[in-house]
Amino acid sequence: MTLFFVVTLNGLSLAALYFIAASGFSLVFGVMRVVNMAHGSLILLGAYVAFDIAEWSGSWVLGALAGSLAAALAGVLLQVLFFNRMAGSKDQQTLVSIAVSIIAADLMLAHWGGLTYQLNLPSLLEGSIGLPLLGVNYAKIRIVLIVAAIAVGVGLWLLIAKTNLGRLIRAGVDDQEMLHALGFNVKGLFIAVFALGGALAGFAGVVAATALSVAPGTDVQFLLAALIVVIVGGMGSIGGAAIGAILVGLSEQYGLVYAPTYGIVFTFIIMIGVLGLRPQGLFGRGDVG
Amino acid sequence: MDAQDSPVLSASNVDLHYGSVHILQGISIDIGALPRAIIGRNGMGKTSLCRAIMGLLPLSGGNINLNGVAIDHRAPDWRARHGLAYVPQGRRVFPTLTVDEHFRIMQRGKNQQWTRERIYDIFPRLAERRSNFGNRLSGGEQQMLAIGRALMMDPRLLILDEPTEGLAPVIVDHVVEILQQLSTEGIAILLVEQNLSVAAELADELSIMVNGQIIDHIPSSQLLHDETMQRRYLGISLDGH
Amino acid sequence: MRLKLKSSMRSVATGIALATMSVMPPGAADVVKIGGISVLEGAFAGPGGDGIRGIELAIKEFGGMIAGKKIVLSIMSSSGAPDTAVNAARKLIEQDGVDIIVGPLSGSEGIAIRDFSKSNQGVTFINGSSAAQDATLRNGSENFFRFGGDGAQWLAGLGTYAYDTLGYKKVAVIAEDYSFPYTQILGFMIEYCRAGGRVPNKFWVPIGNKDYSSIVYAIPQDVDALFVVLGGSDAVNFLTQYSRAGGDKPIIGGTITIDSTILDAKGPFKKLLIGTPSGTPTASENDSPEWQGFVAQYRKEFPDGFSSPSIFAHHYYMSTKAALLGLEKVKGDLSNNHAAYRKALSNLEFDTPTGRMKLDKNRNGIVDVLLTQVVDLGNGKLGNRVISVTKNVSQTMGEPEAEFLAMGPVSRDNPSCP
Amino acid sequence: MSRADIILLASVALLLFLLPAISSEFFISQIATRVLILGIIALSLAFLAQEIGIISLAQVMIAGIAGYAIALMSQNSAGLGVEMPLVVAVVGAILAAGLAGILMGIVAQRSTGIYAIMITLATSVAFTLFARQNYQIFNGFDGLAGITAPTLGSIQLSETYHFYFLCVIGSLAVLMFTLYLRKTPLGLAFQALRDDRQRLAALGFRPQRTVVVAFGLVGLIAGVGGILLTWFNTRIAPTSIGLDVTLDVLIVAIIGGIGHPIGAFIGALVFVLLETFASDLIDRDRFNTLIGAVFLIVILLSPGGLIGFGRRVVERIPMLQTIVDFITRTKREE
Repeated sequence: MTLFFVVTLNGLSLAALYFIAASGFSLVFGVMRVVNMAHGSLILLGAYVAFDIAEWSGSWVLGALAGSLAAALAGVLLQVLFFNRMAGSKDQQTLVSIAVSIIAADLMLAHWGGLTYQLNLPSLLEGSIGLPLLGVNYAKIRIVLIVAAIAVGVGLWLLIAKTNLGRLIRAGVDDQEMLHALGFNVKGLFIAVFALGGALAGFAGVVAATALSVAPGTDVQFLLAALIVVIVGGMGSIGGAAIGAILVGLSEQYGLVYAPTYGIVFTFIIMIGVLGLRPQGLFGRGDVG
Repeated sequence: MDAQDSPVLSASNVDLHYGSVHILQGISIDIGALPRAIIGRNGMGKTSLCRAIMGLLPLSGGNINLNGVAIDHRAPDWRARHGLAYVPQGRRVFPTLTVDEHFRIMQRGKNQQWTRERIYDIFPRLAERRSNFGNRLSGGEQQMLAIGRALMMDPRLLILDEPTEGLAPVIVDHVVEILQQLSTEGIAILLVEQNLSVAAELADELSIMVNGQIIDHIPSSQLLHDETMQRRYLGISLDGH
Repeated sequence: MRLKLKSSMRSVATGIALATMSVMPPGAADVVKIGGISVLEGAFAGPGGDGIRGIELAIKEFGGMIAGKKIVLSIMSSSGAPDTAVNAARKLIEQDGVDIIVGPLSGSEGIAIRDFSKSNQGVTFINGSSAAQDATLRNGSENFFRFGGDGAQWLAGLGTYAYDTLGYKKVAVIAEDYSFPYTQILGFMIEYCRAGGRVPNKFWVPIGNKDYSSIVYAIPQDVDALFVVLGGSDAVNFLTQYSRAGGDKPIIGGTITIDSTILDAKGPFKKLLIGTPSGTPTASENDSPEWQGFVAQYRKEFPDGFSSPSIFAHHYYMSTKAALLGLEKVKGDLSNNHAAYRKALSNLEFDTPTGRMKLDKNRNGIVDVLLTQVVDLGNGKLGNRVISVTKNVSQTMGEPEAEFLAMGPVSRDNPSCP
Repeated sequence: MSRADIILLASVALLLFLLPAISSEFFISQIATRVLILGIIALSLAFLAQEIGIISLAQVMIAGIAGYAIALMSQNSAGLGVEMPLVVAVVGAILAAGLAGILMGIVAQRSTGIYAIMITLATSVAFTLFARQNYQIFNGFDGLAGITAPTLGSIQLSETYHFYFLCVIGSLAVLMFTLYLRKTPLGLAFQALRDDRQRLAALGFRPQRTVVVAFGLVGLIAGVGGILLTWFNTRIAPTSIGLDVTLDVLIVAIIGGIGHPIGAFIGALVFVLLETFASDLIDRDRFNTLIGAVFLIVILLSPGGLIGFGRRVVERIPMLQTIVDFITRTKREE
């Protein structure tokens, strides 16, 4: 029984990581209707830059800031160089992002090599704490992961629901042209959205590099996780992404322990099941074409 | 146009193409202190003219001046920040924003003449519905919201595209009242309408638009009482729409 | 040979069609063409790139010439998947016209190339670092040679050491679920079980899994140590999570778990590896002058390489060197479907950085294996210290061949001693 | 089929049959043959996308099911499955792919847009992972090897040129099949489905059933590709049908454009040439950058894929336009 609870906790903390990875992806999709397949590249870039800066400055916090900032800048570049120029064609934007992700993976390999990178934990988060009742030790970082995901989720919700930027983002989704005619620079707004999505991706990379590690291939791995999470939950819904992440995280960890051989298939079966019954995902709006 | 009036907006020889269709053909119009109304049937180019003035459609010829300065190369947001406010056909309020949020995004600072409070004063109905989302409002409420958010730009010129379309008569009267009041407060108004009586109530002279051209300017009182002329120019009667 | 004639007859047309693409060095008679296959993209790009360094090192050692002919090298990347390795080989053979192929990198690729070699008698295949047992043991191919031995051989001595010297009576296995770890686990268990050790649990982790946190808690408390056969970021993640959850069992590593491709990785997990015993032909702290000379050469040529050549660099180097030594022996004579050349390779005996090398009758290397332990070299650098050497490890791990074969092919459940 | 299509097909057939006379063995086996196989699989994706407006990332998996089926019904290295007579094995494998297509269609019948892409992708990944983990049927990660194209009488189909001609025949067959299908009432129902699901229902078709039928039919096409692919590689493994192959096929279909069935093969040609020669054109370490850059350029310059690009070129060159006009005029006379 203890094992079951710990595995559940592991599933939730993995879900937390997936949620952070998926939140930026979902935000960009929700606002811009762009399926940004280069999201995984932004995650990996954030992790690499964070490592370099943390190594140079000796500070995890500086590294995390730099990683998020670098990914935000890359997100802005994507929007300015490509997506902005082809606003009409969603399919084309998706394809461009695939091409960009191929190039980005190769260039990052050229610069950072094929090695595995792991970020030093801030000493505050090192080690484990005893879990009451269960009598086992549990890694602090994984508890922090859950807290961080909740913070990101609540922060995003507050941003969208309560701030002026959030209102403008919603207005921009509703009627871009009208917002333009009311005196707002819509291009700038969308650049801000991409910067935010990129920063979230970069932060996800930092978290992944701290809790686990990153290497070539991490980009595809997290892109796939983000895709599944967001699709199961419903594109563009932050709450949906949270539910999707929990489903995926739990199924992965239960599968690993209780059905090691075929457990890895479960996640995808869940996804097929959800989409078969609810084609727009659990919390998706039906207007996605 | 009165002689002492230096126009807020002046369009001369405006041409506009959509694909190979020549939508606006050499339109010239000046808008000064007195409200101007353009009437015409559907598909005559009225909405295109509004959008062209707002910068939402590119001109293929002619030019538009705002306060004597050419604005042809300016983007819609620049024009909005420099005195043009647009109340589009169909209202186009934001469905996922509440009434209050519509006004909040339009807040800029202390020097704003039109504040949230002032809008709620002239549209008390909106104050009651301040936390309703845009898609949960009646047509009349949406129209007030659209006018209100436009006013928050502190415009020199308000461009209204069929603001009374689909509204109950009592609401129509209210809208007209508000527009008259705004005009007396010094806001220039360009009204595009199919509803002859509304246009006539607001403006002394009506410009008639047919097939992308303004073919005549007729005093309102004259057109209101001449059914033959109404049918000839507009194919409409007083009872309107 | 019909194949070759046809292709030269058509080469004019090809030259026009593919003018910008085809590589046609002048004076084709005076060159010997070697193709290299390794993984240059994705998760294996680090190891794969080091393999290519090994090839280049060997060619450089011969001054780019062999038996009076210029060596022309063509490289193709595979993705680590069998099909892509075969396609890479086809391209090297049919387009670049190579005579010899060195590669591939990973287990299943090796088996695919072995199969492919059977229908390509005009070319000689020399394995890179692929280490699945069956590539040579069962169903071998006359023109497929593997000088580096397989993954089981690399762990010779480890099982006995774990039971006798370290006194571990029970060990749990954590490994990725495919053929290379199967082979390594056989190499460990064949000795360990015979010595009296028990392996009650094997935790097979699906390829691509990155979060080991739940495996960590599923490991029973009554084992004495963990035998971990994970590479790259998988090893990093497992060790980190095990330690952060408060796990304190000693670790025994698979060959790739303690390879320089991991020891050079960046991050705090590295201290968790210190003290880990394992087996490998390549250990950074091997004092033999042959190895030290090799390391010096490697460092000089590739300052941006690993701090010590990885097993991939070494194996590709050794295989390329074997290919060239064989050519030297037959004076570059590759006539008659390489008949003389292959005979020379089969009988080749030469010194490598990791000891004297020769092949068994299945064309599989009989290798010297080092029992090693990860040590802290200071400045955040890790290395492998040599505990002992097992000379002349055969593919059957010293067992009679018939008995060894009777155990059946390796799998998740074979061998077993719960 | 329209006359324009017949003229096009005949010239393509002529070109393909004459190709061995003017190109190297390498070009035939490594370029042309692979182009045709990849083209067939991409065609099953492109056809579905064009006719019913759904992008299915399950087509590689469906090809793989045919591949596994033919492997299990032939002699293979793992000794799994039951050896069957050739005809049974081939027909069985194609039908297995058709059945897999129907099942995929049933699962995805209500999905459109990005969600259709994702449900097919999930199914494909699930199958691939299952095959990788299962040793009893699929022989796990290593898959099934030693599967050679059969010998018909004295003709050894595994020989480079014979196999090439087999692929040419297969390609022409699926091309004719798709061109024919477009003109049938079913094909028209597909297009109605793409344009407006509601209207299709008003016409008396059941939209979801039409989706299932379409998936089944393109499953047959993918099945042909899958058998050829397995014979070509002489093996099938989970990595042969994995995520990167799936994305490759998507890219091929996109480069080709989805305007005409032939586009899939043009896309495949560009892709295979790039993939094969990128490492010769550029410092070998950075070949993926080159591949990505070319895709990027193709996408940015020609939204309709190379077929769309071709159309625009034709419009610019009067002589070509005259020829096209001539052909399309004859089409109108039919």
